[in-house]
Amino acid sequence: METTTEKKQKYGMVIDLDKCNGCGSCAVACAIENNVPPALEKMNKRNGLTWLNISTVSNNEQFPKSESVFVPMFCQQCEKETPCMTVCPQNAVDVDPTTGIVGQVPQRCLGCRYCMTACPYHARYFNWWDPEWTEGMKQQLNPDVAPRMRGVVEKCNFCHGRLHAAKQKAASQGNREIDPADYIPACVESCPNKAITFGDLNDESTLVAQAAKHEHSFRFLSRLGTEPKVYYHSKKQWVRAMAEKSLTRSHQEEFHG
Amino acid sequence: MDKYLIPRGVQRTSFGKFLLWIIPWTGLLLLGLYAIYLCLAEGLFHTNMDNRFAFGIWIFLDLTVIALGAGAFFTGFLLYILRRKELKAVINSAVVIGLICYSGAVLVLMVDVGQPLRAWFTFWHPNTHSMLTEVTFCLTCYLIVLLIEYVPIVLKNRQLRQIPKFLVFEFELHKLMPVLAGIGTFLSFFHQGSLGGLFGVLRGRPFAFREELGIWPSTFFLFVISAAAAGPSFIMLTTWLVEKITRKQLVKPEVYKFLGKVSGVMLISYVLLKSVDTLIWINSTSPGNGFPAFEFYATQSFGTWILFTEIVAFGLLPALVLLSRRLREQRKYLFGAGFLVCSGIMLNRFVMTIQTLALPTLPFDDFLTYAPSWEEVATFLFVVAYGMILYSVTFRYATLFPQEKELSQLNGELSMQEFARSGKRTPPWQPKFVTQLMDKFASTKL
Amino acid sequence: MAKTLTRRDILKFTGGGILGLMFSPLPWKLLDDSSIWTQNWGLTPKLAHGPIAEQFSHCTLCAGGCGIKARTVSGMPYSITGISGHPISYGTVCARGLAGHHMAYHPLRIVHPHMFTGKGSDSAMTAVSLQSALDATAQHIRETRGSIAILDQQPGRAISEIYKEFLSTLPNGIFLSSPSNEDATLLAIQAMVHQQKSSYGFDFENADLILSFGAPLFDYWGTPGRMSALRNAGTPKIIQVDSRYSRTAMQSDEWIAIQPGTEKYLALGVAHLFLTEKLIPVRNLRSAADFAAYGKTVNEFIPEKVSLLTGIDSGRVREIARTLASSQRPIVVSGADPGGGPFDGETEKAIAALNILLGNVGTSGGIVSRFDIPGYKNSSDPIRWSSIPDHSIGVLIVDGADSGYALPWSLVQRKLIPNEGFIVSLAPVLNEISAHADYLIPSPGHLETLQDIPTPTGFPAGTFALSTPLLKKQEGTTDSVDVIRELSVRLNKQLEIPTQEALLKQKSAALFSQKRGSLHIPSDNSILPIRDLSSADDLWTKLTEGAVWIDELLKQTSVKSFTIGLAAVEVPNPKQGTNELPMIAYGWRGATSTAQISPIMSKVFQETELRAVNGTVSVNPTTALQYGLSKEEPADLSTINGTMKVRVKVDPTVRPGVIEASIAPLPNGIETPKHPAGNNILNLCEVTNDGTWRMTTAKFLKV
Amino acid sequence: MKSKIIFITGILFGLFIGWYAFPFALYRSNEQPLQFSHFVHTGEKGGMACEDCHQTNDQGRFQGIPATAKCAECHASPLGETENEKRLVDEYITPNKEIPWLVYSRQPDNAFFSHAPHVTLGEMKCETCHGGHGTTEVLRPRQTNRISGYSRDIWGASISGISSNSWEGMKMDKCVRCHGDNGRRDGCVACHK
Repeated sequence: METTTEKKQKYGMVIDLDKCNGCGSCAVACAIENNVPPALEKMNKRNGLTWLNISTVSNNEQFPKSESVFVPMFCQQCEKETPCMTVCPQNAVDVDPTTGIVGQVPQRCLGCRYCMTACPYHARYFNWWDPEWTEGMKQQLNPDVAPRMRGVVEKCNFCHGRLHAAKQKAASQGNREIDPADYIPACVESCPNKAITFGDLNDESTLVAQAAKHEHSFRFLSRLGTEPKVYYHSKKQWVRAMAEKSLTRSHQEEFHG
Repeated sequence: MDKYLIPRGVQRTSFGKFLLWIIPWTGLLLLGLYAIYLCLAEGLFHTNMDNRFAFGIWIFLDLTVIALGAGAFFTGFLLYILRRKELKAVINSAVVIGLICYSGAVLVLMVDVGQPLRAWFTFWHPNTHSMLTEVTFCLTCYLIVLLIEYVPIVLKNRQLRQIPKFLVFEFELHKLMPVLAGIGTFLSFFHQGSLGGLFGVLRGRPFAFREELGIWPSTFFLFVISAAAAGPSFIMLTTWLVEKITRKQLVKPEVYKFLGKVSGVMLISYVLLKSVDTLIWINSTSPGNGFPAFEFYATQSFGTWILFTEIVAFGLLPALVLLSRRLREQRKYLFGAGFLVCSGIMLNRFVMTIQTLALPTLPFDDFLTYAPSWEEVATFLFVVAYGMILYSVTFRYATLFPQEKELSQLNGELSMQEFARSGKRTPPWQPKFVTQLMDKFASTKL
Repeated sequence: MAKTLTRRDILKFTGGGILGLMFSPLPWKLLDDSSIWTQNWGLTPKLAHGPIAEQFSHCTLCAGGCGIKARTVSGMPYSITGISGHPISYGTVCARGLAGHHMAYHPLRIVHPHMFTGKGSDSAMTAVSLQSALDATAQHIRETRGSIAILDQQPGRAISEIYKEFLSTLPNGIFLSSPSNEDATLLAIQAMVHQQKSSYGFDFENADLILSFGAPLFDYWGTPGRMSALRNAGTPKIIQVDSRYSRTAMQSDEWIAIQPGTEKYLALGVAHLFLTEKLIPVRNLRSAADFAAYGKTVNEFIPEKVSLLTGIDSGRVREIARTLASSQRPIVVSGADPGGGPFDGETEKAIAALNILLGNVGTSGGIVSRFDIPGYKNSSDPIRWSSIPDHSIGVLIVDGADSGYALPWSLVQRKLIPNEGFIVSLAPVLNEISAHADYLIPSPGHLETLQDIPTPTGFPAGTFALSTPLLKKQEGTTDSVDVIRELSVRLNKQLEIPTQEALLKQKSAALFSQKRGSLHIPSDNSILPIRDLSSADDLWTKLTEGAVWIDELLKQTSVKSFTIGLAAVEVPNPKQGTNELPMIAYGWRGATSTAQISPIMSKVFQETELRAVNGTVSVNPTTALQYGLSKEEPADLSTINGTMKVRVKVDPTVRPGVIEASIAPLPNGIETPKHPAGNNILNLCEVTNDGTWRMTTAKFLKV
Repeated sequence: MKSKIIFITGILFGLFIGWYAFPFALYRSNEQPLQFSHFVHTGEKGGMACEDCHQTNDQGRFQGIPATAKCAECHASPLGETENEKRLVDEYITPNKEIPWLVYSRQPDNAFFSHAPHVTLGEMKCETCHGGHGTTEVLRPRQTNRISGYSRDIWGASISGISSNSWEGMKMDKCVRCHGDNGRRDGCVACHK
């Protein structure tokens, strides 16, 4: 299998915050696609398992000028000096050289959680509990994604199981390149407002590559120099300003929690 | 009833009293064991850590304990490598404390990780770029070194010495000591440093991130030096504490002064470097990442006072005290300063771990708070109890402070004939060659 | 050579043995295997191996009836997505639908008939035989001399007709359905239209302006996909009159924040401007038989007064009126939040009347009439709970479907004969209503049985589709239609009730005979005219394979005669000096606490605080300050229906002096499924005589 | 002298345990539900190729062991008079039940392996990984590792785990080596799901 012919992809996303109305379809689709277990009673925003977390961010104006946007936050697939990868003591995290996807191998992970402290996006989740499903729901797990065990870290990997499927479909037809239509992450697929664009950032022709270049597109904490591959987009000036703010409001003035 | 085990020529309390002292610690030990069981068997939801506060009190205290345990390697270094004889008086105690600190830390880490059964994978598939890998390797190796260093102390026990083979073994080990000290120093240098590097490399945590000097972030070196400063102080304090508890004089005053001086010298250099580092961070590193440093101190709970306390109150102040001969002479200043140094280390490790995690990174993050669960506290208390017991037992049955005998004699705690008996090195039942060996041993230059 | 083995020898031997083992694979193999064991130990479930396939069906979790595509592993669905190009749902499924396949295995799923002793949260369940459950029910129907009601959660289905047929054989059988918010406007208009002959829908696709009075257009209104598609298309322009910063308000082109409960005044105010400023052709007004009375009613609502009542600047009111009048094809929609329930009758009329004034009834781009669906007795007569006398129902049978709308228990309760009301639930899971039942005869759950999907609310053309089962029907569950047959037999009624499949086959046959409309085939996303089909069976197979039938559009004829029936509207003077605040109960269609949702929805309610769980109230910072509330500690919220501990959320988007209370499912963990009839905001809501519960006032008690 | 002998015997005993006895303790033997001869089908008698029964579907998913329906294509009624074929028809084909085969080469859930890229793109022969399995006369019992639950074939027949045969052992290092030799640069997730 010579690889020289193989093109290097750089998968990325652009999320149009103006189109997101926080319906939650992406979060649910993500959990189902990736066999993320449902919450136990004691789980909450801080210790729960969601590969795709959504925060409500307010413009802190007074009623009726007050507005808010929903900001979906998940693994931003950092390209350079990927913080979580460099710190993992036993190579459970790596950046796939052919896709740019930051992979996490829970079966290798020892659960030291160093990567979680390293991630500025809080996009990594630890299995504080043993996963639980009802007997019936266990039969309904996605066969393309391995369920994780207690005590390991997991995170978004752009629905890598779907990339596997797309790859083997292409391969069986004798192609090395997948059909982009075959590889669409669950969140993108499920968004009713088509707020998320996904694709290869290296390929200038793709919508995502163009959207990423738009003047209203931005990335969170891009100044850390880790080159995240998830872009956000908003016409609203205050939203872009918020994204640029270096640090949070002190918690007197913070409302959503 | 355990007289025959207690070293000759020293006073120990009655076995009953000793038991009374041990029992409460044992209770604590059992409580800790239960907490550990819960965390291992049922999962880490027993802790109050969460996805944002992924490190908690365990990591913080591990870092502290390991810094305080640094006394072992640093004293060893001074004694065996730089040949500072006066430290012979505390080296044994230092080793035991080191052993306790390190074994305790490793134990807590094993509870802290989600899959302890897979912890050894780090040796099988190490990621050489990770500071944690460095830490894991050095910690494990150094723990082994400490164990080896601990053996002769045990073997010094009066009964064990009866077995000739042990005696030979112990003697051989003693010749090994400088080598071990060397290895220990080398290993400690790296893991103390890597522990600092652990946070210095966190590009995603601008509060902790530091520029690199060579291949390591500046915190690497700061941790080494601060540990070297805290170690002696901690030995000083513990020894003094043991003296208070046992109501005995265990080491000569100059030992304390020397320890104090060493601590002072290391500390002042630390304070200088730390200040330089902080200035660089405030003026270049942090703003370079787009985070004006002052914003980190915006929240009430972690204001700039914390920075001041760390550098001035717990750094500069004790350093000056320890460096001034006049103040060093006076015990209250000496130990006061020692106490400040240890608190300083503790605060510094707290800032690196807890504060780093409490601070938000995303523009819409909240400032986080965290309080450990009882299981977390109990697990750490387990280490404390275990340390107390191990130290007490070793103190009772082995010679932790070689000067004790002589001093107790000077202080007239022993009757003449007791001293005479203890002075006689060859009991009638002792084989001839043992005596020769021991003479040889006494004459060997260390 | 000594014959005896000494201890020493044994040591030697063992030593040698160990050395030998060291030079064998044993230690390394054991290490390898044990490490493998730690990597996939038994505490995590094993994945299924088997052929992967795709199946098409339709969602029954609410009246939307979206088309769904399921991926299955050896026949078991493991993921649900939309069907691209689907003419009803436009490839979209809501969050709840995405997790629909879990519902059959919900922790609170019940698969055998049960009897409940004791009511509410302290009721005990005992399994009983189907026979005894049916006998008991029949017995009660006889005893209460047939004063029986059936609460149909999704009216308009084939089973609904069976229900009605069955009820008609009983002296006083009452057909009920949970109040739907979405067709409120249509029902109001149907009531106004003279000699109405057909059902109506909204022709949003050809409209250029929607003035929505609190309709959750972008929060799964109608079919979620339809509204999203419009949103992405950018037309029509949407003005949202909403007392909350709802999902729709957030996404609409213009949000007009209005004081809760004053919507009708705005509507009347706009009408007033239509007349006084001659913004509309007079003939439109004249088309109303009672225009004189109506004119008098609106007369007093001058913009200034409206502004005073609604808190909307009078200039803004004028703007709205002018924008409406000046746009080509405007539609005015009401039908507020599914949690808060419909507006009161007056408000509905006032809002619906605007459409009549704008003359858009029976015109494309407005409110369009549509063909009746072949085979269905089209009787979409509005069910007004107010028309049913209190304490009149002896036996209540609650259909098992999910309405998707909230229904306060107190509303049901006041219609029951006190202490004698006998309730039978056909719900597949233990939900808010079934938790009050005496008997539970579980019907097959979502995707477990064949179901028909009637036209979703407000759709401009009639549609028909089937929900083909993707899951094996579980032992012990009984189709509702079979329950009714059994009952009619026990009550020896002469009724010919077919099986579910036969019933639906009839419908499909009727559809085929009409030769009208066309099919959408999901597998290749193609459109196939009915007349091209070879046989009725052919149609049936296609339908069972997930095809959906869409009717032709009816040639519109503008309707020209109405009776608005809006006599004088009096304005109550606001209560002075009470610390009571208006409480807006809000929900999300499909997840309004009366329904159960998949445990995986915790990703929306619990692990992300995207939607507030039941028992969460949001207040403006100023309000919080005023009442000493903070998001840290809970508060006691009290209405005339009782008091409940609530989580307080401080949110600047909430109107000062107003409480927003979430009607979502109760917080639950998969390992501890709670009895649904617990503390529930919905039960705090004050139900008025006309069967609505929008206007509740509540106050915080000092904690 | 004597003690030396004892020591040596100790060593020999240890070696015996580790090399010979250990595998018997480690693996549990499970008989296949039905006997099947690949040889009869693939030999000149049957003349079939592997892919006649083991196919990938349109999605490129390898179907693994064929479903009973596949067998029924030829064996709707017995062709010969062997006991096994009779059982096949009576117990599985007629009642249309699937045969609960025990898979020799089943990988764990966290491993992703697809035949398509290896066979179609990589042009690898079945024998490279499955050896002579296609020509075996009988189905040997599957040996299940008591600790890991894996089939013995994953580690390889020889307990030492060392073998020159490309088809012996299906552990990760083997995949990694082959990928490396073919100049592939993959991340973990390329083969882990």
